[in-house]
Amino acid sequence: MREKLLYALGVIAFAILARDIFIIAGFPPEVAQGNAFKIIFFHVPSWVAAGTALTTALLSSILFLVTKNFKYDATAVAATEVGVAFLSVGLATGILWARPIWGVWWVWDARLTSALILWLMYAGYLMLRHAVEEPTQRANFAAVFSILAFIDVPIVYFSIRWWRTQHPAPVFFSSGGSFPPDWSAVMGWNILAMVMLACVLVSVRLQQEQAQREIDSLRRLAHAL
Amino acid sequence: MLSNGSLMHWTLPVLLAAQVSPEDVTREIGRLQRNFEFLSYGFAAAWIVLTVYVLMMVSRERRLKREITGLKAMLEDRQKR
Amino acid sequence: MEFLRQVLVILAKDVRAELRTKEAVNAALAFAVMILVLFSFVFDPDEATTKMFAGGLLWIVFAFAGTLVLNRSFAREIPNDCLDALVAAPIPGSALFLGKALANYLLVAAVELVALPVFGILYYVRWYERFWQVMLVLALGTWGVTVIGTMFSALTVNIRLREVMLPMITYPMLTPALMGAMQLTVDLMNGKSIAGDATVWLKLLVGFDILYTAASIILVDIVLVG
Amino acid sequence: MNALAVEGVWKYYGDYPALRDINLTCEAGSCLALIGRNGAGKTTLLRTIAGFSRPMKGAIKILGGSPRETATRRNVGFIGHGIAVYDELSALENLMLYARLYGLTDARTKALQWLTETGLERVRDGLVREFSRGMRQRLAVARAFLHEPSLLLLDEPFTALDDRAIAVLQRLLREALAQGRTVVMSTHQLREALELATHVTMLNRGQVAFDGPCTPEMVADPGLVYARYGEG
Repeated sequence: MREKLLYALGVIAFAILARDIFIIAGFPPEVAQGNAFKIIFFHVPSWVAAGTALTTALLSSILFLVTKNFKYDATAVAATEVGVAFLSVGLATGILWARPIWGVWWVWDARLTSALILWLMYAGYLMLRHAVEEPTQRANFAAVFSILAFIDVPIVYFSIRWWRTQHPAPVFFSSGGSFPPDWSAVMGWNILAMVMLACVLVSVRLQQEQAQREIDSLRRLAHAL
Repeated sequence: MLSNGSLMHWTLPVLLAAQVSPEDVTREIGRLQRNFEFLSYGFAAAWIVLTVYVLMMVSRERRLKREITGLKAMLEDRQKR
Repeated sequence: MEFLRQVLVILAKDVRAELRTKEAVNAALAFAVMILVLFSFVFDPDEATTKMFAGGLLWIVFAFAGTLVLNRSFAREIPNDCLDALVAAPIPGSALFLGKALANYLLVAAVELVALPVFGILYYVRWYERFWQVMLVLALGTWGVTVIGTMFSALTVNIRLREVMLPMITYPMLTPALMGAMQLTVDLMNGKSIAGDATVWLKLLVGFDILYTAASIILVDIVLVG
Repeated sequence: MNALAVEGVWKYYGDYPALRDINLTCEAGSCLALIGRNGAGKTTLLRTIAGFSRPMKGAIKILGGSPRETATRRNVGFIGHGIAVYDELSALENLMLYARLYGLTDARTKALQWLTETGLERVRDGLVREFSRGMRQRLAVARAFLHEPSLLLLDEPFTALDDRAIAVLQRLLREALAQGRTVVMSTHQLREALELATHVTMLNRGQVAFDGPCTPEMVADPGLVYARYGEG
């Protein structure tokens, strides 16, 4: 029952995203940047989803350390993995936006660079988990790493901003693109759909994590017999 | 966020200074269509990344199910003996 | 007082054990010099532009060489199960951590102090002009590297592929500290002293060091005992 | 007050319970032999008592205090599978290191005294790296006894030791027991252990399968407990 509900929610989220593609394509090009500007409709929601997922990961890591309940450890790994997936979406869309607008695939601006470092850091989290065998140790280490990584997020962001203001950087455009009010509604829908999708993915991943733990205990049982 | 605009800064002044000829307009339209191309790339990228992740999940789901059934069968087998 | 004494006991033990074999220090030093030589083929040390990023290069060398020392830090405790005995001893985990971090700090700093003149000679950099400011940046940046590195050395000590994992998780988290240290070093080696806008980097380094020292001291017991 | 009280301790590795509801008590001056097959949870239990990891449920009281308290740890000695001394340091340096960690005031005297006790005084300045296996093990024994703990935890003390080290260890354990200190050891070498033991506890799949005083019957036939309770 619960699984069906989850899948239904996932399908709804995908449906909203798919419907919005056509609505977005129908919008007139943005005055300054043309159609490429509309990548924002996927870019921003994926960042919101990634941010939500990674904050969830931090909170569940702390909760794990406080309660030692493995439910929270599973939530932390599920949320981090989904967060990394959405970070990847954000990076990919960012790159594809930068190409027509800035003329290069990658710009070392504050947001893109800190996003990349964030991605590397949380990819490190997943690798660390992968390398630790013993479940209790793995959960403890991962939680500690998650906390240390989250502390770094604002520091990374601000330091890169300072760095770029002192260095020759690609030309920055100070004025924002124009954003008609009827676009905001679509943006809202897309954010909602992405976050919903993230939640569904986290729950599915959570179930898998539980299945993995069941497998581990079955293995140990088989080993003990 | 991608709210940074924009070509306003230089495209329009350039167009004005050049007394916008029809060729310029066609070129500009071409440019915007090119951007349309990148819009579709952007959407495609987002979908591809998500789809790949979902596919990874599905394959993991299958592997887990297979392992669980395998282990359970093995345990039953051992307990019978 | 008691805490300080325990920190010093651990510190003395680690430094003494390392100096008996000099495994990590020698490896780190050789590695540092080798990278400096190799990079001289990439960037012509003669050119003025090289001066613009020589400071950055220096920190890359320090971070890479430092990892070799840090890798050994907790790995040294593994062969005879010494970590168990240290965890069982009546000292707080934070004393153990600080002792080890300080020992690593001394060892990494020693490697750096040898590598620095070599760097100056090979790249024609007059690093000694603002000697004390360079030392300050070196001290702060190195502490950032060691405090994160020691923590992650404890995290990765028992796992597969330890040598690969440690740098992979250390460097991304270190980026702010390394950026600050690089920026300040580049400035200092181009004859500018730390003033005006550059102080923000000094503040960043100090903040980073304090924040991560505090976080590590709070969290290290979880890593050591579980 | 009991020297050691284990109260309903559970320990999980992931979902797998390595220890299930363990209850044990040890009076001061008694020697508990912990027996059981590989994977029965002996090492896990000893490590949990020693404070290397925390139990998930239940509590452990050593002389009334929890294992992670500093005061408690000062009173516990542990010998595990490894010798827990540094190859790069000399025998004397190793012992002085631990003496200082345990906050002993006369570190050097204490270290020298225990080097004599274990017959290592002649090689006190030799690096452990150059020691023979037996010498290393005697040093490990000296390391564990150095701070005169009132509770000694030994994980398989007799399996890896050579004859001389076993003789030293047995003498020291007898002395310790005579002084009213408590010993808990896990063991495969039943005969050596049962000669010292006053109590025997058998673990089976993380549960206590047998718990009782050590009888002359058991010493005469070390396989007895296994035969009677082992496969239950």
